[in-house]
Amino acid sequence: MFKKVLIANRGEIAVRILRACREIGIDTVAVFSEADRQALHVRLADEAYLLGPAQSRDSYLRMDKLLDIARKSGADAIHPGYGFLAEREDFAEACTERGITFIGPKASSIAAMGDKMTARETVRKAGIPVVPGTEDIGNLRDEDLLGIARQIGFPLLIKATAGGGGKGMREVSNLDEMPELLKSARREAESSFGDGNVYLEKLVEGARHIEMQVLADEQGNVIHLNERECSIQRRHQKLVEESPSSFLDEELRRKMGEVAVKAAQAVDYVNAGTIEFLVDKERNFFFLEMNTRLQVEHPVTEMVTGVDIVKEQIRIARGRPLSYRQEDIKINGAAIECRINAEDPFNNFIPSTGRITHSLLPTGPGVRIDTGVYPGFEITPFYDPMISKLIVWGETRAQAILRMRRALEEYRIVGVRTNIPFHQMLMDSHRFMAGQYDTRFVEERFAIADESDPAMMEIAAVLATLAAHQQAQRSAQLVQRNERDTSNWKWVGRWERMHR
Amino acid sequence: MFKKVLIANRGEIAVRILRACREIGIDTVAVFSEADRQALHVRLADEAYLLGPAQSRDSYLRMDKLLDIARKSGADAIHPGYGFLAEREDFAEACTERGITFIGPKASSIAAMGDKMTARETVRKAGIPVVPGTEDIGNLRDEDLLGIARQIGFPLLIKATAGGGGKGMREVSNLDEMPELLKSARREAESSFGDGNVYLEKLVEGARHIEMQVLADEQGNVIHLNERECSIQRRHQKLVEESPSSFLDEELRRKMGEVAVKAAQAVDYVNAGTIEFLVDKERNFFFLEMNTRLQVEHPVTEMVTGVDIVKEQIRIARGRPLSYRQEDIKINGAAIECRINAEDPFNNFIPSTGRITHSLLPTGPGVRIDTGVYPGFEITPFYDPMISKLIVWGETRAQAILRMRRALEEYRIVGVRTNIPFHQMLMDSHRFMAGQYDTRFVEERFAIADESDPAMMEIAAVLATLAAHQQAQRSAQLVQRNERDTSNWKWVGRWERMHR
Amino acid sequence: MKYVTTIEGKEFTVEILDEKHIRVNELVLEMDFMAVSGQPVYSLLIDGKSYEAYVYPEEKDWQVLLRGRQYQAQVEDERKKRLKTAGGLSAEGGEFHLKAPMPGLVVAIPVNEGQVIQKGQVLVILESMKMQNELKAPRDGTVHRIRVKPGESVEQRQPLLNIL
Amino acid sequence: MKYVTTIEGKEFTVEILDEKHIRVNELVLEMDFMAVSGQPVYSLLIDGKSYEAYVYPEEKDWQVLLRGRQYQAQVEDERKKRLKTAGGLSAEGGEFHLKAPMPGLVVAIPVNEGQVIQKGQVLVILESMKMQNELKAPRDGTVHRIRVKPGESVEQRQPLLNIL
Repeated sequence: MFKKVLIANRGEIAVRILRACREIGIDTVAVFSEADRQALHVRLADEAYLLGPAQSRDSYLRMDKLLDIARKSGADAIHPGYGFLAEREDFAEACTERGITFIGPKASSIAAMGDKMTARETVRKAGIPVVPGTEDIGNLRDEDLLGIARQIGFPLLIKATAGGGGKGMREVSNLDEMPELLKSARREAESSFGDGNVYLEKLVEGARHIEMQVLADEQGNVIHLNERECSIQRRHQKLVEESPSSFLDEELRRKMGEVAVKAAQAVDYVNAGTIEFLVDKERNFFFLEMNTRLQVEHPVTEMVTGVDIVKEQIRIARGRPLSYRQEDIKINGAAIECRINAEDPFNNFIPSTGRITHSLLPTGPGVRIDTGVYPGFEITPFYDPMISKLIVWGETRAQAILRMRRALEEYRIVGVRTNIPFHQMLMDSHRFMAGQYDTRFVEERFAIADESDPAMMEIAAVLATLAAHQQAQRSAQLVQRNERDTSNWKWVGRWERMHR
Repeated sequence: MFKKVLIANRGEIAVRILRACREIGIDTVAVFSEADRQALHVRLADEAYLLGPAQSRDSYLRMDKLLDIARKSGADAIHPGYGFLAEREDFAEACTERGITFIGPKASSIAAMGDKMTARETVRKAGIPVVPGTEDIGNLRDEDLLGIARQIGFPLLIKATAGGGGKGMREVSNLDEMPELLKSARREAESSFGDGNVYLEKLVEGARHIEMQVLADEQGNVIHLNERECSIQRRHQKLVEESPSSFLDEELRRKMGEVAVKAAQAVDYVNAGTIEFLVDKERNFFFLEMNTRLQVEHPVTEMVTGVDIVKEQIRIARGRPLSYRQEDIKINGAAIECRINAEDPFNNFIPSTGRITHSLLPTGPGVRIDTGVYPGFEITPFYDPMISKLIVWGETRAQAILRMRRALEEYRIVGVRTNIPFHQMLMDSHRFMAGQYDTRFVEERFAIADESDPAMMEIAAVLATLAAHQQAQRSAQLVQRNERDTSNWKWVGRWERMHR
Repeated sequence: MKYVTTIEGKEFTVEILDEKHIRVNELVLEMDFMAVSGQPVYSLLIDGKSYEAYVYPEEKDWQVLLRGRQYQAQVEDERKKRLKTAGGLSAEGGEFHLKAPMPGLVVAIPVNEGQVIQKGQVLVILESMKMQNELKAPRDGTVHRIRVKPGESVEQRQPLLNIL
Repeated sequence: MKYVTTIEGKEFTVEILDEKHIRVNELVLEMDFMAVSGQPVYSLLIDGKSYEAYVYPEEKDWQVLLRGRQYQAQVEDERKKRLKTAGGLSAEGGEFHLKAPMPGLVVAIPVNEGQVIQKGQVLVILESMKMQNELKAPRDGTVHRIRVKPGESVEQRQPLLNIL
């Protein structure tokens, strides 16, 4: 049974895993790039080792260095988190070869589900419905894909075979624009996964993205922890997740849960995984893909089921049976997660970098924050722009929405721009409140409101004027002081007093 | 039904109440003393009004000003929080007279329970066991008390009739020391409550302090939300609270709950209240007093029952029936609260004042923080030294303790000294882990450990040396720079760059 | 001091009377304004109402993030503004400089120098934080000078191209 | 630079070799030391182990709060310490000044000038934050000079009395 876990990741998920280890009493080894020396996961870990330069390919994607650090530090298990090497079967394989427990599924399950085309075929054979699309396996050339596209019909999606997280995904509305989009999808897939291979899938209109969390142990027990509703997306990136989904009834939930368990069994799955489904307006559901790792949005499931998914992952990896049977899993209340990103919602959601000079976290009842940053930390352009995950729990979905509004209003982040205003407007939107949305809602039917409340505009004007006035007065004082030719020493003293 | 609530309090509890109001959609009016202009409750409220100078008697205890602000702002309800005016029947009365809803019990219930001697008599008549002690009602002179003391026997407790929170409480072990202790108890009671009246109670040795949370509506429904274990105290101040108590079994829990409901009914109680009991080694329980208000430690109950007690208070005050029946109340997992105070555990727990220059909150799964401070805020000597309440939830008590350890280890507060090290050592103590403690545990059988781990001492030595070395180098540079006679303007620029 | 502050084309006259009083559009208001914990986060109490906003200068304007909305304010000394207007100076128009909002890699520049472009049209695709970000034209105009090439790495605020 | 650092009577010789290396009691260690977010909170990586501590000077000592324990360290330049020891100077003993740890009201002074007192004996009772706080003697000694009276309000760090 392993005693020391190397966490092959960074940011909030590294901190999340570290916390689970600490609460179980397992030592933690953090790794960091040169840009992350002061990151929270380094500060909180028992041990921490430098991987290399900031670029992921020189640090967090370096299997050789990770395995070397595991050896050096005596870590006997590795948790990959999500992203980076989490879904690389060669990494899982390499860990196993060296006698290091990989906290995740077997390499063969990763391989079976990692190649999205193979995965579609595998589950289809197990009798699970899949979205119509490419049915071949292997590297398809653009000419082939253009032919298949005509058969599937438009609109359709280009997806990276090695994909995940919306990277290398493109929507195509007609044949003409397809060659150019194939090129850019392949380029993005190549840069994200080192694999430019893509496949096609029919775009199901008005569909919702709903996924089922599964847990499976080495004894062959497989259970599901119900669903997460992830339809609030922008550019195929999830922004808000909920559990339960207001779109499912008990019957559909049970059916999808059963299918999810079957899909996991089809690849002999062990550990935590997620089956993503598209659910159309008529409540038909189709297998999309399986994520063979911990998901960003796992906390909403934790908040309504009480199950600590990361602790359960560790338990499973230690060879123990699941702590829960299917009938132990109940949905208690409702949870919502907002991903707080460093990006500017008033300017096309362009990522924002810089130092977080100040922040005030919303706290109090029913609020959870998972983050890897703190005031003084710098958001760099090297990694994804997520600052934190804000998760709330309420006795009902309505109460969770009201609590999320309250939490968003309290949240202050100074130094970078954030998408908090976007989330605020979303929580105020009637369609969101009514649960009436699909995966296109944000891009097609939701806009950052343009008209301002005149009373608020006046307050904003007063605030700007007072701040400008204060600044003008301060610079006037500075000039006066300088003219008095105060000695440097006095100056420093005064400056220190001013900034105390 | 009221629409705007004035919160007649400050600090974490003002913020807690404000959050509940906001989540229900009720406007909030904050009040503040001159020392609290930048306090969090002022920053977060919809409206905020100055009460007066820093001293409580000139601000938070000024009924006239509070009622005046309520009138001016159009607040049609007042939530008193805890402390200050929360248990003053004249304040509840004055609100009612002005047509303002007092979010709490009727003035008559406060009066019946507020005078601790009257309360003892009232519940005794209802057939509830009380701790042996003074049986008369009214102002007793020292001579009378010395006589009664002889009958009760030593050790005994002097308690403030108007008391609460350990203020004006003294332990007496023999008759000789009693006159001096009466004097100091009366002085503290006078300064805390404006009432120097005291009474006596036998000191039950080896007892635990366990309280039951009750909720009662205007329709006559009374339920309890199970117990809180509050035996971890220092100088009669609670430091750590838990729910459930590891000392109770289902049978005793049910009995104490029934008695608590009966005690509330004896004074025709409405809204949230707490019945405090002493439970001796043989599991006999005695009524101590009733707190006719929200308790500091209410979050542990919220975390295991899922009931939002402050929202329920508002609901009750609006004349609605309780949202729960007794059979709806279940205990889910275990919760622990640590009160994080600005005080020095290595120096006799002396309060520490100053500006919090930096803080890092523990976050993640199962962690809740209720606080009224933030980095940059100053802890002044005018109010109680509580910085925050750190509350954790776990599936079991053991998991909650492990999570609390993790959270305490993450928590950083720079600028004032805190009792976090005390809590860390407590969570590591075998007796606490085993649940083997009573109200004297902290003072009599727990000590801040004296022996240091030699390896940690070496690390501490390295840290001190490196910090000292860095400081020495920096001042050397400063002198050199000064010698170069750089102009003031360049200086400021450099200084700014250094401190960015 | 009297200021004219413009937000979304609407002018507000704000006169600072003393430390605790201002006049806004002829109405005298009691107020209390202060920075919180040494940051550009300001707490404003105005006639009892409590507001908190993140206020900071950017280029020549002031940005105000208040209750989930971002306002761009031009604050001008009323006297100077009067003079300027009298002189017929225009604050509008002129050249627009597209700068990199973050460090990144220029993936594509789907416009050419001299090309007439419309508001919202994509000018540069910049890869950063593993995402492709489209930088769009804030107004109609003509591409004047392109200063970078596809494949080039750029620093934050580095000029990419100009629009006339 | 070579330092001798004393904690709880135990001496540690710490030599700073360069930015990344130190020698502690003859053992060369690789380390990385930095202040976090401009605060006296330091992150130390030493031979892979990660430590974080709050380190700040107080009077002539350094306070280190590390993993829930408070350490008081005297850091001395090894050369100066050697000279001092050779000259027979003692760093111990001397007068102790009891200062108010916080603003408050002096409630009682249960000792008199000239009184012989023991370590742990209550010297002053100070009311602050609505609590009565007992200020105790840190060592045995004699009360030398009492500078305040019961009923007097005192500021933080105001001298209350001396012990010889």
